Amino acid sequence: MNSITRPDSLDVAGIRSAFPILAQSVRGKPLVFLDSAASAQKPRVVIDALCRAMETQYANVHRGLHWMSERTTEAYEETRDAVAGLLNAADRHEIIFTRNSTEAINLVAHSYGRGLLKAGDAVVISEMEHHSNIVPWQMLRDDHGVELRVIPVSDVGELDLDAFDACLADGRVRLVAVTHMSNVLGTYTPAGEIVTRAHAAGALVLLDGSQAIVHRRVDVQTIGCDFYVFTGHKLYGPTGIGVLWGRRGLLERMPPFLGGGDMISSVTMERSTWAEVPHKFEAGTPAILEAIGLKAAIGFVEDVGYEAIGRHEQALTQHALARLDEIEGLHIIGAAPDRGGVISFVMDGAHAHDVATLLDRQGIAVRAGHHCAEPLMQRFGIDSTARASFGVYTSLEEVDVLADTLARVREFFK
Amino acid sequence: MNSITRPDSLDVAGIRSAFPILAQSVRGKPLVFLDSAASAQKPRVVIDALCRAMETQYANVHRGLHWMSERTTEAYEETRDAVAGLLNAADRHEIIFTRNSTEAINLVAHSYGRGLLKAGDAVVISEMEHHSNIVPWQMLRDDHGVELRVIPVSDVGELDLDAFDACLADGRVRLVAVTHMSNVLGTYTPAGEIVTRAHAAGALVLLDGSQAIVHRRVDVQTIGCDFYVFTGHKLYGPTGIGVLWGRRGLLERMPPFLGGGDMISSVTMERSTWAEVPHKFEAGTPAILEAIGLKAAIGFVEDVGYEAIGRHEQALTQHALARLDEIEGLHIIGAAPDRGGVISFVMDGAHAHDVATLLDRQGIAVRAGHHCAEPLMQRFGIDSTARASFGVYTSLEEVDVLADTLARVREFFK
Amino acid sequence: MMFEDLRDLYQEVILDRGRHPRNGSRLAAFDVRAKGDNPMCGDRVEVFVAWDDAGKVAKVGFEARGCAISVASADLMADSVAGLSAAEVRDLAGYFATLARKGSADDIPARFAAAIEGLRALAGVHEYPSRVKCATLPWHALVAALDGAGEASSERD
Amino acid sequence: MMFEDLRDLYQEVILDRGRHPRNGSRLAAFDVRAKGDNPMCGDRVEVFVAWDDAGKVAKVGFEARGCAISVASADLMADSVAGLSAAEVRDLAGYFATLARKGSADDIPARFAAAIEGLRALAGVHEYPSRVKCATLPWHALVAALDGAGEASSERD
Ligand SMILES: Cc1ncc(COP(=O)(O)O)c(C=O)c1O
Ligand SMILES: Cc1ncc(COP(=O)(O)O)c(C=O)c1O
Repeated sequence: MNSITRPDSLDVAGIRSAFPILAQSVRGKPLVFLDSAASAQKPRVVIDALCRAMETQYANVHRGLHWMSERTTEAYEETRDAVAGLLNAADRHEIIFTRNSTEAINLVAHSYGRGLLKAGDAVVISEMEHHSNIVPWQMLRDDHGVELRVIPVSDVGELDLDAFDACLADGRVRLVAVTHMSNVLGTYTPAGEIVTRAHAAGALVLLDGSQAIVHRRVDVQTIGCDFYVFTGHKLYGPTGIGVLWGRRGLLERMPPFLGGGDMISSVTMERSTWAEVPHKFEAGTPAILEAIGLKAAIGFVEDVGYEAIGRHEQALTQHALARLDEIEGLHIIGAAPDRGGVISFVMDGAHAHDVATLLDRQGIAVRAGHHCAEPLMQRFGIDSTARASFGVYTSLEEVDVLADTLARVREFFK
Repeated sequence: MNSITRPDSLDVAGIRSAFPILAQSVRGKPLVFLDSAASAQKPRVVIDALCRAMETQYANVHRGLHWMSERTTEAYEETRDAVAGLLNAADRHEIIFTRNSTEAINLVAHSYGRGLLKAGDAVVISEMEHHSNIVPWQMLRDDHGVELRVIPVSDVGELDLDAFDACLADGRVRLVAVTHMSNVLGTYTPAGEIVTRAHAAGALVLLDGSQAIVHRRVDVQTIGCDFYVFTGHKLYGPTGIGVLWGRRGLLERMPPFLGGGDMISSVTMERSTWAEVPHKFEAGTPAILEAIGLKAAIGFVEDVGYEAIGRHEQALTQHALARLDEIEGLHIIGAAPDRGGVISFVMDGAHAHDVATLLDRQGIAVRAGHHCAEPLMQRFGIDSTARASFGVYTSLEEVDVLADTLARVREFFK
Repeated sequence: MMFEDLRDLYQEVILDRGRHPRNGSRLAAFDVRAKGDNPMCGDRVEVFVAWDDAGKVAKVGFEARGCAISVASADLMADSVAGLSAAEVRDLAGYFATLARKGSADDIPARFAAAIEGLRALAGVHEYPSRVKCATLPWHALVAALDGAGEASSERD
Repeated sequence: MMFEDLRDLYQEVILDRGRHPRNGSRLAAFDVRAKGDNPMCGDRVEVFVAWDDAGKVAKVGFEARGCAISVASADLMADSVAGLSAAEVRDLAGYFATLARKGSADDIPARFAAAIEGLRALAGVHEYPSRVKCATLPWHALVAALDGAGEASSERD
């Protein structure tokens, strides 16, 4: 069989030992967790940060004049600094905490979309978006009369940039909202190029970084985009916290989205006024503990380093593509040159669910279904795929276990 | 000085030992945490539930065909059952997870308010609401032409029910959204009576149970309300999770609020269809770990028992009212007969912030400010209060420490 | 053999029916029909029912996109309900749901003995909670067709 | 004494100025004014400035609802800026912000020596992060008045 095909710059064993769950077995087999694109496992530092906060330093934030509240507010606000650093944001006030990417996109669709767009304006998305970057814009279209345009995807799984230009041509597009990395194909989109073309046509750009930021350093100032969103739980952080970054001037012009405590400047029954950004967009008690956990997760990622993460991901991906390609009857969906550690495939004679169940029986966790990307499924004429996705803790050996087992799955269904 | 005035039915020492943070000292003094109405501390079982999930059993929910995802989905959905049990909901599908109370109220204001109300309909709130139950309705008023009416508060700090009847008289009120317990005055509102009058006038009732559910058993079927909201972090659970309960038929008629993954039935670029409740209202990856923590918190509360919690709260409150009343120059705001463990006061010659800072120096955490209830401050002609609030772990001795220290604070500023 | 322990789930008849369903087509003439879908995984099925003159099921056909389990389940279902009244189909659907969730179903009336025998091949799904819906989806659609509902969705919970 | 360690924060001058501010009223005639508020705690202040013929501050008055720290700070501020130009007031506001946040401020130009002396009583707030804003709020309002902004808000962070 197999072979480790590339030198690996990462101390994968060391990293694995930082993730307690990886020592579990499933159905009597060692867990091989290849579903990180759905949600990543959590390193010890994140678990500890959450526990320590609850054990030693917790109170509600922003409103307390006592020690516990002051310290907890500091910890919460330090996460804002950490995220600003992670994204190289110009200003910490540009970081808004949400529940997840989905809420971040909805915030923009409501506040920017309903607040600043007019009927007849157009929004552009693409055929490879996650439902979370489709449905909010459909709702905006249906409620608010904004036109929705779609960049098609080529056979190799890239955005069709000529078609994108055509979308932009009439100058009515005000916002382009596209993924920075496909959660199905693994394709990275040419963010800088998209921004250049969109800006030239007078449109802003929102990038859905839910997948991209897990694998690559993101510099919003270099990319030049206007909004960037990501979700904590895929970046080795807790659930319940996501991030919207937006240019400060833009955020300041946008009306608030949710109303309530913490987002106001003053309230009378007749009229309320809003706090400054980012607080204007953070109504109610925020995900305090989750922010503390997210800071630890960012620290973890920065300690490993995006350089090493990227090299490791490329090694895994190239190895996996090569190994899966050897399997007769298995077809990988998408073949973009610039792609990362998310691989979708179908198998002749076996539905993706059946493939997933057989793998699960061997302790291997992959996802099967439409991956919240039905339009992309339709584009490729399929109804589902099986998807293996890699994290910083994924080893080449695990990729081999996957490939070897898939070969047997193929036998089983032949 | 002091004296324990009542027998206490609760093993407070035992309960305190379940909260690791209570062993901390602050500024060299033992922590006396009297800010539980802002956010409660977390018992060991909640901390452990979160850690154990991250260490042994975690993946994204609902979409996985593998063991980790199936088990995590089960755990997440079990919390829905636990919440349905806690509220005595008729149907587990009536439980929707949100980030907090604030988001739950905003969900109703958007989905029910913008979806099912028309310009000219009226919504009733009260003068003792938290900003989270004011601002969303103001935004609805301003965006959607719904009239906003306000039930005034009497001098003792109760809702003026005659004025409430007057609000309802013209039959245009479609929704009454009021608190079940004031976070400033500690007053419990007469929920059953409010429901009877509102329903007779053809209006639905939303109760903001953020404070009430911490101290009293809530049975939504007995109360007869139509929506109930609460927030996990005040009920000894994690941040990042709240609950909206609504009658199933009502939820089914309401359009979705946020769009994205997990809330759809099918997506094409032309048109999407929605999943059934509750999923229709839960877009994106939910607060999975937080739900797991919330289940542990509910288990903790049920183990202690609402009976015992209520008795303990009454003992603390009566004792505190008596002790604070002895302090010359200290004035308690509100004197409703049906009230619980939240006490706001002002002190002659000392601003609430200064009071809070002096208490903090002695390790005593109270809140000072407008408590996100500016209209109520205006009603009482003040700009802020200091507020002591009690949890299941609060002891009579701590109340005495507060009272003794406040007497010295009064001296300091005299 | 690597997947020996999966033979309970993927019995020969399942693999066979999943690959080559006997009833896997739209009926040329039918009286009622309904679609079913499982939004979480994308399984879709459409079920067509023709009544006989006595008001019993004459024939069931279906079109499905889905896994071996869901296709085999639809196919075995179509066999099992021939000759039953609408009320009987509803009852049988209930017994089948129990079988799929629990692995067995008690107190099945004698008149369903033959029908349930043909469905037992699917009992193995009960060990795979997320696959139970694959097996029950066609039944949801069938009952929706009888109810005139036109659509059914396999819930997540 | 129980609160002995708070004497750094609540010096006699603070308690006195907090209770009986010398400048705590609206000016009968003023040239610019601005409001400041701290949304988190409800402190409010309105500052009024009258210029002299040379374009320097003739007098500052204020109306405040707030804690001892914020009222005392507003009152001491009013004293400290008399005779300064708008540019000097801005500079002094910067030094004061550092003093409040850090407990001391270096390299203060000699021309501010007297002014800063009067403000040092507030240096104790630096140990109480949430109270720093109480001390700086009147200064934010003053600078907003000079900028013609009309409103200032004391940020939470
Ligand atoms: C009565 C009341 N309603 C609503 C809220 C808002 O809760 P959250 O901030 O968790 O959304 C609170 C607490 O802050 C409250 O006390
Ligand atoms: C590309 C992409 N966008 C958006 C999302 C939504 O993230 P979340 O569910 O955390 O909101 C995901 C993951 O589910 C994703 O992969």
